[in-house]
Amino acid sequence: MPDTAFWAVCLVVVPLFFALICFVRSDQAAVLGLLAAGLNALAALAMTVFFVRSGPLRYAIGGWQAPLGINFSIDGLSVLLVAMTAVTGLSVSMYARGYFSLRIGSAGEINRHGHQRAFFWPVWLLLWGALNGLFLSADLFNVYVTLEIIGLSAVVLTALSGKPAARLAAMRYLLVSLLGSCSYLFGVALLYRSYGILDMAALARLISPAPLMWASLALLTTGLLLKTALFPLHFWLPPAHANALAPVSAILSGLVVKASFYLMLRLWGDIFAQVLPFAAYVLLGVLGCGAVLWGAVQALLQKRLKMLIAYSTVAQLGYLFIALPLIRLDPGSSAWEAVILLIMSHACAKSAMFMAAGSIFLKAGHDRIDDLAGIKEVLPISSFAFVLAGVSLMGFPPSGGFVGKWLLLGVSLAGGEWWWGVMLVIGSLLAAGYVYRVASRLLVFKVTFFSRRQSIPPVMEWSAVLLALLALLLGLLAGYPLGLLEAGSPFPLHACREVMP
Amino acid sequence: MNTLFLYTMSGLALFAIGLHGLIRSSHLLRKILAANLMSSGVFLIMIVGACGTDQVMIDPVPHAMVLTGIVVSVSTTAVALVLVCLVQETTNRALLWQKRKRGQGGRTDA
Amino acid sequence: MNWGGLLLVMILLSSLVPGLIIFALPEKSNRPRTFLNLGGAFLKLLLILVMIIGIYKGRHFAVRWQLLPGIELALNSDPLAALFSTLSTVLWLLTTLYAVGYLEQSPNRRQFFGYFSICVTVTVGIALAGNLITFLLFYELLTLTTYPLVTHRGTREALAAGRVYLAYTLSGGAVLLVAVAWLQVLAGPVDFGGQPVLASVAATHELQLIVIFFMFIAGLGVKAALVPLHGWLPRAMVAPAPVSALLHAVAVVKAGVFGIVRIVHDVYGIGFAAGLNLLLPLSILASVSIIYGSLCALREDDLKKRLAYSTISQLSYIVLGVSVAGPLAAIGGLVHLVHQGLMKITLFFCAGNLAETLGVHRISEMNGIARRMPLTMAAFSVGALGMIGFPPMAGFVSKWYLGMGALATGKMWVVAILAVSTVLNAAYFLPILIGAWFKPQECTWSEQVVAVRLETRWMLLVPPLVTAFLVVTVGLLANAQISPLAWVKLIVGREFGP
Amino acid sequence: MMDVMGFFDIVLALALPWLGWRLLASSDLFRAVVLFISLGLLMSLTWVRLQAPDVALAEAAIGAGLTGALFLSALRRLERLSESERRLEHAGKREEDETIPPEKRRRAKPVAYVLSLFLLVVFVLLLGWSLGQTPGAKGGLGPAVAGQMGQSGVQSQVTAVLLNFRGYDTLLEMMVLFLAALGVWSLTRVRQTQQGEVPGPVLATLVRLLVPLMIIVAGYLVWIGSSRAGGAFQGGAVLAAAGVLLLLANVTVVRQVPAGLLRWALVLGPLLFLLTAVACMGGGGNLLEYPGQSAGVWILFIESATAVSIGVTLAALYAGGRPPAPSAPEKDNEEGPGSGVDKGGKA
Amino acid sequence: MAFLHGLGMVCILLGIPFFVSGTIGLLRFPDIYTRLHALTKADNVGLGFVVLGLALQAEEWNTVARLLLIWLLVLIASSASCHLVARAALRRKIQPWTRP
Repeated sequence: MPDTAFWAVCLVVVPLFFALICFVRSDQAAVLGLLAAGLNALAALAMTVFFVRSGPLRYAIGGWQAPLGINFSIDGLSVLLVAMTAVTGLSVSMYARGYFSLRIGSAGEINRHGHQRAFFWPVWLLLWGALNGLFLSADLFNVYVTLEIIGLSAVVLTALSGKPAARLAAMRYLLVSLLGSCSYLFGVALLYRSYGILDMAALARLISPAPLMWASLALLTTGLLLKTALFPLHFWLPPAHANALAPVSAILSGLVVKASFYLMLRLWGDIFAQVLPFAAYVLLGVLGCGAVLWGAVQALLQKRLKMLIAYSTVAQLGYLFIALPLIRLDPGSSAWEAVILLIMSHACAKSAMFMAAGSIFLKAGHDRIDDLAGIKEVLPISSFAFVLAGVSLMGFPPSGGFVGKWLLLGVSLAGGEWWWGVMLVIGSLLAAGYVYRVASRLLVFKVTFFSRRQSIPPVMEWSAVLLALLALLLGLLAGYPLGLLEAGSPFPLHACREVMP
Repeated sequence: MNTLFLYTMSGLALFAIGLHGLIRSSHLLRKILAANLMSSGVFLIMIVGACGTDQVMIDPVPHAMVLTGIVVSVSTTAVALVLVCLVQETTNRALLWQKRKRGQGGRTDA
Repeated sequence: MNWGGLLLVMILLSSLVPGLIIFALPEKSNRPRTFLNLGGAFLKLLLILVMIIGIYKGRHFAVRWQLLPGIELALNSDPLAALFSTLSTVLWLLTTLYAVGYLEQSPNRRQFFGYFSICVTVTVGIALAGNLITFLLFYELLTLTTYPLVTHRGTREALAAGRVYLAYTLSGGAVLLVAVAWLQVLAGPVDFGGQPVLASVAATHELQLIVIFFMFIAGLGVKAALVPLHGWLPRAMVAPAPVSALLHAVAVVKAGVFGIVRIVHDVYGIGFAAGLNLLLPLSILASVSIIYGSLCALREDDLKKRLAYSTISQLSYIVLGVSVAGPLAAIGGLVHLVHQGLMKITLFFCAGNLAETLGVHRISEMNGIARRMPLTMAAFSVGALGMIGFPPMAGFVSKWYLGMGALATGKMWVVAILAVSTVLNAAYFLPILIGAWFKPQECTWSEQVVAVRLETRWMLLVPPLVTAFLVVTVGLLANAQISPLAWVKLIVGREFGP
Repeated sequence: MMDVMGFFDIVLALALPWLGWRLLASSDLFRAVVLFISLGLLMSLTWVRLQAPDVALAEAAIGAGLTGALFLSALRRLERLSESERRLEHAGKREEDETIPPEKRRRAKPVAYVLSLFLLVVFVLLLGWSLGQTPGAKGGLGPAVAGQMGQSGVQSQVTAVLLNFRGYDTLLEMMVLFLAALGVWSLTRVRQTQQGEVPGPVLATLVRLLVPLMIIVAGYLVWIGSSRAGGAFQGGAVLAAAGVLLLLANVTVVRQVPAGLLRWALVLGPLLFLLTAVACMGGGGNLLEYPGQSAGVWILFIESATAVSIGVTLAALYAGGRPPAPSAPEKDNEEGPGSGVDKGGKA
Repeated sequence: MAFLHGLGMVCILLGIPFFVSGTIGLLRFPDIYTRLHALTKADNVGLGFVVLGLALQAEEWNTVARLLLIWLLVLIASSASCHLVARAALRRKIQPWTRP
């Protein structure tokens, strides 16, 4: 009886099952991990195919209907994000397999990287299962537990690299995630206390302005903003993403940060949309602008490549928050599609960039930007992947980033609030600044001698290039994924065609 | 001023004290203690919300949520404590933002 | 699949595919790389000829690809597109030949030729763009692909020039992006082929359209090197000669001017633009850049920098021609687009020859050089005289039509500008010629190329001679059936109606 | 009678925040941990007063007991580290943990301190007022749960919610526990403690006496869970307490537990829970939809498996690292010099 | 039945002074050993009385059995922990208090 629901359940059960098996049979962890990644990608593909045919669906776990039991609500948004996680996850897994096999091969490192590989796979699969669970679940408390798994596994993965800096960053990340989860739980508690239900859809119908509702919304939002590292609360993200192992940074920047933003979209775009005043969205938009400026300026100043990319994540997240007031400005408009496109293309591009940076780090032995001159001679494919991912981050045509920014620009100009659009354009100019700062070092400069002789396995370079190419193709093929979005989206998108003439 | 409202207020007070402690205290161990305090406060508010006014009709769902919450907080605390020991051992700095005593700057990007 | 659409896509692919293959080939495989380049160029020339014949017969080729309901990529072959794509293809063929000769032993040619062919694809893409958003897409890609060419040498000044180039072109691109998005919000997706659509929406958004127009001019002006935004062009001369020849004489700068022509002719329409009296400030801006360009050229001693400043002033002829609302001036402007391309590329080829064979960069060193390299200097003289506007050369034809157009619309000051600029052209070109031909050799040159029979490698000599010959023939056979002038009359005829 | 209980509630409700404040304000860390344990016990008393026996049991066993034990062992490790640190520095006075003089700490960010305090107070007052306003939501999902109790296969409402109505939450929560064990094992390895530390006669007899009793009590708690207060977590917590006792007494049998068996014990609970959840789908039902009337049997089976796993996991968390490698004591690889492939930039 | 209830209440009330004396001993005594001595002795006896009182008031027999089990466990636990604390104190070489 395989239908959308069956595959949705597979998407949650398969990673968790393989995580357990990987822990027990830790010597074949890599093989099992890749097998799980493949199965997961297949399940995501199958779910998308069935979803296109049968449309949105609510699946009651344990057979108990919405208010009592926990439901999966499978709609366009969740299917797209699950597909994004599957694609990015598959390529990061292939990269990780090459990354750990390379480092185990080098003498003297046997036990440290054997240990890292043995524990990377189970934790990463748990994270993946929780991500899929979060995108599919429609129950606020269930989402709390998945957020907790994501946060804790992200911390463990960050601390896996064993360097003192990574451990300190992991400590800070754990404290922030503790604070975030606690305030989120407090928000859920207050909502339950005043409305007595936990299901998102039912809640959306019951929401009415009340002092307790405002307090719970404030708590939920603070918790999620802490986890999404929006501008004033972003201090923990750069050290954590920069000091982690390369595949881990790709996962953190590409996927983990998106999970809590997805929840922000659900809360602000769907459940609390009718109740929230427009000023609240403007506040988030302004914070987004702050993030774009601060992230880009910091990225321009960074000495280390991975710190630069981490600060670029802070900036790119700013774009997503700038889109929130645009969604509110014109609910039916294509701003909703643009945000999803930006999320997907940023996930692919940022993971590809971190993977390329990881290969460069391994080859050069360091990642000081000024001394990476001419590495294209030694690592042509990874440098090309880095530049290709940079193109999508900068929002150059024909990348997904460009189409997303183009749509947001259109909505902001149509709605008369042109400053959001101008902010986007300034942001992409700054992004061009820091990407070209690195690209000019990578591609153009004279060759300097690089000490590492070991050759980078091709799987590592090609997975980065393929992901970067996907980020570009997202622009050209934007029609297909976004077509999915209309099924069961909170706003009647087909109505939006007329709005955007 | 029935007792339920009093318990809610003490839960809220616990949350506030925990939050203040988490932000202000400088020793990592103390921060984790504060985090536990915060979650206890939240659990208290949840359970008080559960028992209805007529003492008979008890809503079990918050109880289940609190049970899950307790187990989750014990697991995060365990990982946090191990991390504290590691941070103290490697960078000899139990205080997160304080420079190391012996001159060598506690650079975060070692 | 309509065959016309396939033709257009084939035209684009004919240089994109060789470019990608070149990236894949190893560095040392020179012979297959040259074969790929020249083969691609000939194929593209053939396809362009097929297209021209088609257009001549009145057929219309078009292809559309829908990205999103609001965004559609479209290519279509209207006469203006054919004009610019023919020019770029012909000159790309010659410049490839020249580049193969010029970069004989230099390092990483794979990267150079890869980006070179992708860059031409993008230029032809700009020419064939069917609507505003496709034009924007290719316009921004141009920045991306030309950056590695400008900074090809990897030296410190190359990087500094690259940074300046990026700063200008990226901010220009950003302004253009906002303008296009704003226009799309007001008037929906704008197609080039059909009737200018803005007249219908003008009543309500008068002021906004004016602001959008000047944002367009600012965005496109960067690449068209209008005066305040021209800073990057002289610095970009640090690039190797083929790059300055093709890109900074033909592809990149013409893309900007071509954009302005599109905006004035197809998006706003001449009548509507004149109605909003937008054309006067544009013509003033063009005149200022003509004069300023020529004055700066006077002061420059470095040959390539002088040619760069002369390009800045020559480009503004085209903008001037377009902004003078008469049909004759439009013919003058458009035909100058082709003629200036031919003449300027000849000059750059010769400058490259001098630099490559004798290491001569400064004009002061060029006294008596004609004895040593007579053919190159002959080509250079033809180009220079054409620039000044001597009768038999192409330059004369376009200046003649510009003058007549100005007279027809009674704009006397435009005629004065043309006269003054002709004098200034003479002022900065003639001393070079006189010095080269009649003055004795003063300083010794370092013989870098040991040439047996000819004065330098044949690959460096043939392209300038061919282009010089083209300059003369285009001038002489201006009224012939197949000359660029006739083609421009066809375009302007359709533009201004019977 | 009621006012005595009312008076007791008031004392309890005031004691909690006061203890919390004393805990954070105390200068000595050891005193803070002890206060934390007593706060945990008071909390379990509060749960009893609020008719939440399940939560009271869990709080006493896990919240106060195990978390307290974790803090104490972490404190001991920190003391040992700072002691070795001190020996290196041969600092004279026993180093208070708050070495930086208080006024330096306070001066650090006075403005931010006042601002954060002010924000906090405002937020708390606002929240307190709003909490006071809205009455409880008429029993929330309580009536819905009571209505469905018939098909839930168990009598105790909390166990029904935990393992049937919202069984998916508990499955994920088991994953959280498993993840914590994974995290602790991935971060450190248990120190090779001195083998010969004799536990002393009293502790040895205590352990021999109490551990079997604890295992029986754990079994009883898991069994009674279906009808009255109890269940997998509480049973697992008691098992964990037995495990902690064994670790404390450094009983040799704990050292010889083969690593493979330990890993399987950790994985047993979540794996069986997951497999039963999927098995339910086999019979045409949804995930975790127990077929027919056999819900009670399935729940008991899952509860016993998870109880064992929870016990082993919590004990492993207390041990604070993956088991020492039985073979030659290889170097502690965290600090292995290694060729520094992934050392940070040599900035 | 009321008589048993009354007797139970009396026993519980008898237990309270023991707890109070144990606490006073904890606060007043000079060093760790004397405090341990006071605490374990007094509290155990106090708890004995409280358990006895509750047992008298209990309705069925198994609650009585459970109460006795609780009392037995607390006895074992407090004496063992008192021993361990004292041993740890000795190991840290804390000298017992001698009259000055």
